[in-house]
Amino acid sequence: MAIGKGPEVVTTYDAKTPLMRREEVIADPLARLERMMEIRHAEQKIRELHEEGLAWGSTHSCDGQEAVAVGIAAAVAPTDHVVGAHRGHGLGLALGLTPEQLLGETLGRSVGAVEGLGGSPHLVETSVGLVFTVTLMGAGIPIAAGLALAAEVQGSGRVAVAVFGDGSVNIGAFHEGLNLASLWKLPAVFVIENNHYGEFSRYDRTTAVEPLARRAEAYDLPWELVDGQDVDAVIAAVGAAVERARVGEGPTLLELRTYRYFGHSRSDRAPYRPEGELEAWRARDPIRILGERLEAVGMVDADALAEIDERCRERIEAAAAHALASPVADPGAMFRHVYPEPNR
Amino acid sequence: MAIGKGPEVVTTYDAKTPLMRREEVIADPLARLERMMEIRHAEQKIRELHEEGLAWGSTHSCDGQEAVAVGIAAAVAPTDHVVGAHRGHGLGLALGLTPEQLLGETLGRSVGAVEGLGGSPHLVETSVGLVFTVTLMGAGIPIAAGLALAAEVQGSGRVAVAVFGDGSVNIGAFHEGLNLASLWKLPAVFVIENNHYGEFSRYDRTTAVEPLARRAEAYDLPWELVDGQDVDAVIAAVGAAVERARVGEGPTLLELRTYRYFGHSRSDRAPYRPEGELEAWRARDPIRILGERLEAVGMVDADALAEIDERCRERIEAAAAHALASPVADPGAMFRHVYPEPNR
Amino acid sequence: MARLRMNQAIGAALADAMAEDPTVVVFGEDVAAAGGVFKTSVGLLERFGPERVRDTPISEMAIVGTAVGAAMGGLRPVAEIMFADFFGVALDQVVTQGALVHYLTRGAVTVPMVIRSSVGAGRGFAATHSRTVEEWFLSAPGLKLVEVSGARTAYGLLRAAVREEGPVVVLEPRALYGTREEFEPGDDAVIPLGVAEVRREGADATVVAVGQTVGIASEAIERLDASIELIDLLTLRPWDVETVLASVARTGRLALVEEHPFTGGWGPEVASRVGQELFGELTSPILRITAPDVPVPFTRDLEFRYLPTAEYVAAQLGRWLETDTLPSPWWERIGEEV
Amino acid sequence: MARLRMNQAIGAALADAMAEDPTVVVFGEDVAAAGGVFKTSVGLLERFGPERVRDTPISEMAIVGTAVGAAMGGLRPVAEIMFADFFGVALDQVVTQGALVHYLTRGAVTVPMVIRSSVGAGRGFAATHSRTVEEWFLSAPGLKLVEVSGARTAYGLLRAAVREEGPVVVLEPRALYGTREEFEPGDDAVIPLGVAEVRREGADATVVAVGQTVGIASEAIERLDASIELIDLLTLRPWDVETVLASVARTGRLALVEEHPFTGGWGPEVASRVGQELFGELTSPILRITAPDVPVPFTRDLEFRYLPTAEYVAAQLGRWLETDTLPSPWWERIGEEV
Ligand SMILES: Cc1ncc(C[n+]2csc(CCOP(=O)(O)OP(=O)(O)O)c2C)c(N)n1
Ligand SMILES: Cc1ncc(C[n+]2csc(CCOP(=O)(O)OP(=O)(O)O)c2C)c(N)n1
Ligand SMILES: [Mg+2]
Ligand SMILES: [Mg+2]
Repeated sequence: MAIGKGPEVVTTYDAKTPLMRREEVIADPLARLERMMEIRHAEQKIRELHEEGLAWGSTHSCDGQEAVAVGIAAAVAPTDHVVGAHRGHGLGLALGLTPEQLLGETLGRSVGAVEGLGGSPHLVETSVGLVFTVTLMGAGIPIAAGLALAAEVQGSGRVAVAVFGDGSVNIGAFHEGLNLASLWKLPAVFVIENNHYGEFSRYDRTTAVEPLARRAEAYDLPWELVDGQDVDAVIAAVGAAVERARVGEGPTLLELRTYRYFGHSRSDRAPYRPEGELEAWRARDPIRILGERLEAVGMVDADALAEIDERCRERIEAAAAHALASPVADPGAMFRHVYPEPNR
Repeated sequence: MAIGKGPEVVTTYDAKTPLMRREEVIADPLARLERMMEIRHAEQKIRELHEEGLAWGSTHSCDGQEAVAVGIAAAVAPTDHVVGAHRGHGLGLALGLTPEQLLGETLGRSVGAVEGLGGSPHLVETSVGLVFTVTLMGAGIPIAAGLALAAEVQGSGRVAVAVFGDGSVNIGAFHEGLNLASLWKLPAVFVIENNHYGEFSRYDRTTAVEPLARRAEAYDLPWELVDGQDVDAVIAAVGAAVERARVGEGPTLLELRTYRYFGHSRSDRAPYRPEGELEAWRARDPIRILGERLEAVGMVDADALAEIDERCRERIEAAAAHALASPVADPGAMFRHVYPEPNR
Repeated sequence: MARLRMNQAIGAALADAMAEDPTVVVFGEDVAAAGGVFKTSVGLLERFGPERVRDTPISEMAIVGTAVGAAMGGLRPVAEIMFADFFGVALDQVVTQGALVHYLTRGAVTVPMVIRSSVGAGRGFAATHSRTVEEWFLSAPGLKLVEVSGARTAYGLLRAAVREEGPVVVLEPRALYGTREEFEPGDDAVIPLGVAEVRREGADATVVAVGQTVGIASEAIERLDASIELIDLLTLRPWDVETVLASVARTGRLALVEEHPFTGGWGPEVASRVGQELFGELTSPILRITAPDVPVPFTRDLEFRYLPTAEYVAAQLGRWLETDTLPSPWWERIGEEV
Repeated sequence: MARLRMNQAIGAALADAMAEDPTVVVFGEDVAAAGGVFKTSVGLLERFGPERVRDTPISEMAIVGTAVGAAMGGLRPVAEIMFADFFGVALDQVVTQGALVHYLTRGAVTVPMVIRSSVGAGRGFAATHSRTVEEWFLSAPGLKLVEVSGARTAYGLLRAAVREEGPVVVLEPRALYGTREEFEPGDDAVIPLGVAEVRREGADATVVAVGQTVGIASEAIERLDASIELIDLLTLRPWDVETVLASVARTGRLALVEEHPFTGGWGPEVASRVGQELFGELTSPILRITAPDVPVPFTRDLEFRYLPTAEYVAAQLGRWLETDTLPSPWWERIGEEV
């Protein structure tokens, strides 16, 4: 296997490895709720760090889209391979990345997921299958096809999952990758995270089909339109697609409808939103939906919710403090890993 | 307008300009039959020239596909813009290119369509709207969208037509170009010339949808599957699509089913064909279909057919002889037209 | 006189070009309603309307291909590729289609298109959004390539590019979008392609720079007690061989300040040519001050170590002038005092 | 000893690599059932089966992207891009994705992929199918780039490329596919990347060539009555600076024979570096014998005027050695006797 271990991570407040974090999310609805809250706090903190001038560079927050990230993480095995995209904080944390790895990367510290050399979009943690995040739109789709090809040739039983935005369905790589994956019946799942906007353009102004996932028919693939605010719906749909892939029935194209609460990136105040749209979506907040569901079956009450939320807040604060106190990589780091060591 | 006149052509045996040749094809079924025969003879002659070592380089023959070329030429106005592809001998002659221009280009003589500097795939004749031939698969599709954009912004009433093969529906440019053209409702027609093979691969082994034109639905476009061996069916379908484009109803994706009788290029003996396939298609020869139709209504008889055929043979022989007797461009030619002259 | 940020100057150039010529159209990702992610086309949609100012899907191949076709059809499209790294998915339409149409139609069809794109490091966009990639275009017959170095040259070169009959790629250092320069927009501000600008005169050495390194080199020169001529190349294809040769013939020394990594880019091109033409006439080896051969690192300290800073450029120039030998680049001295 | 055509040697290298390592897979357009349009993979499908040898659709982006992913997942894909010009639609996957994965995962993920592609003029494929485009890859951190020059080097370098842990682009001059060379395939024939080969020794001048110009230069040198050292660079990134510098330090003269047009390509890179390192030690200016800065013309006479021929190379080298000044290229003497 070409994929080795990720960098060793020094954790402060708890010793949970990415894999342990992932297993919780797979096993436990409460852990999923907690992870969604953790993501929300992380995004909030990252905004603050930028406002305070402590973080720099481009960053893309996913507040509002937590159920997509956590649902995928719960439905996919840690041994499967996931290729993410630029708006990946939530997916990273959901898959198991530690808050230090995320905050550290955002702050450009060597404690970050990729030593601060990649920046906020470049989150990787191979121990839980987050093998790459791709920042050119759609480019991860054929890469996921290739990961699926490897799984198929090796008979590893792995599934490859590509997660990308609604804006990424009009790029050549989407077309070429889906056609190839379908022809070769590869064990892959393609997930459109439709948060309604690609930068400042609503998806229906840039894509000549509705829903987006209907494009699957052009590649003779099954598809499904899914409520991306309901983590259980996400788990069901992604889980079914993963299962199909695993048993050799080939790829599926899923469209998870969700919404981003903030702008495309830091500087964007989202003036292009129609009035009331944000409020309507906030009314379907994924954390609230799951929280109420768990309350209804008696798994949590208001106090417990507040407690979990506070724990997440503290965890993120601690991670940020830890990252801020951590060193920046030395200049020599930029020369390391440009080329791998020869193996024979 | 940025598109000027093509190079002056010295004709030998008759003084027909490309535009006159085109007008015949538009007006007269007999002229269409004759043009199809001319194309067949041209391809035959080009093969001979290669066998005799008089021609060099890559070349792609379209025997069997004549009804597609001539049908498009008849349905599209000479003022419309057509972007062809590498297998363009038939389309070129059908649109009005003279046999000297084709043979000259194939033989690399300065009498060729582009002075012998482009070679057999690069046929251009702006006086009849053949504005470019694109040799990277699918690259002509967004270019045609651009031509259509120009028509729309200028209000010129022109339509842009891209013609490309079945193998060219899996490349990114197809996807991006069709989506954009649909969104902008551009006056364009996209024609898949499905001759069953992209190089040595049958289309159903490389494309995960059937028929190919169904991909139109992924772009919310109308589509039609057409008998490409019946020139009248081609005219009807292309004509309707051109009309839709011209009145502002946007693009159409057409799939014309046809077959190439010879290999992909010179060296290909087409061992990949299933037994009997070629014979089955030869039984639906487009020249025979039209010939019989015109015979049935009394427009020609066997003698007349033989006469037309002989006339075409002679015309092609004369054009080849003329081209062979013509000079090769001087070395200075490769420096000309790399950059245009400044205009202000 | 106007004091404009570079992104405003670009917007002004686009507006003036559109006002001058009704065939000029502008399109790209979020260039219309939002005025561009770098605010380089603010107000164009309102002023010139949705026929001429258009948002596109995220489809770089279609963006450039549509520009090629629109230009063939008689428009003068100015299309935007948001980050030049994205040409990796659309290069074909620039160099293999657009740039060859005039040649392959023997002059019958022209492609007066402009593709603008942002380049370079210094803004925390990390490895995949920070390269300059001029080498993708430098060798392309039929294409012209310019790189602007501030508000004034951005305005002047863009106006000239729109008036060209053939395709032009305009690279804009994104780190400069927010920087201001004073100049008078209008026809007199048009800067012809192919002509370099001598930014300051000097007798002891010639420094050639491009894009954001022009400002960096200028600052570096100011720190030095030497008479140095600074040339802003502006056009990379075809570059102004005459101006550079004339200067170096006089000064006897040539240094290049490049944002590109040491291997490739415009630097070797200029160094190789000058070395050939002025063989035996140079008093010291040609100095290339460049970025190292690594992907652009994200974290701020490292990104500004990666980029040649004024301080570093001054130090390298100083050592070179003093010794007439090549100082080693900083990355060969990691661990030592820099 | 085997006497193989270059395309057969490539097929043999692929077969030996696949036999050696079960993770090697091969895919591309018509590489499986048909054995490749240039017959470089004949028999692989029959021998290794449809899991490991696959035909793809015409989808260059997917071909390279799938190779990137497959390599990340533990295979060693060898993908084919039929003509290097087609990288214009897939460059992103090579230089911005594949080449950066190892860096951006801090070594956690490797991309041991090989992308083979045919390059160059001389076969009548005309403007859009005849370039060498090495400049698209030369500057890409994380990537290695080789260009083979015949059957033996094609075999040896391809075997080495497959064993690399990182991505390698292998360029194959298509004009050489049918040419034969005698050599013994097998492990001993593997040629390490990064090492140039001295093809003949000489004292008066060093000639560096790449790809099909190696043979052309060799033939030219035979026509001359001078002691000329000929180096086949083989690897373009990273190129073998030491071997070239050692040779030129001895001979005092450097000429490059390039298929690429004068502007760009590997030539300026080598010329610039040697000029820097051996400043003051050269007895004549560095000669670059190249193609002109135009698209590749189709008609045979012009295509072989475009390409440097042995005759032309000999004439240029001869003039240069005689006068120690640069002879002008043929295109500056059109009209005069050449
Ligand atoms: C090929 C390419 N084109 C353009 C961009 C610039 N860009 C970065 S994010 C983005 C919007 C993506 O929208 P979407 O896919 O919906 O993802 P979201 O940001 O909504 O998560 C764009 C256009 C890019 N990174 N890659
Ligand atoms: C982007 C690209 N990839 C590959 C090729 C090589 N190539 C030339 S023709 C051809 C087959 C095209 O098939 P199709 O589109 O069906 O056209 P046909 O040859 O059948 O007319 C291929 C793969 C190319 N020219 N461009
Ligand atoms: Mg989105
Ligand atoms: Mg076909």
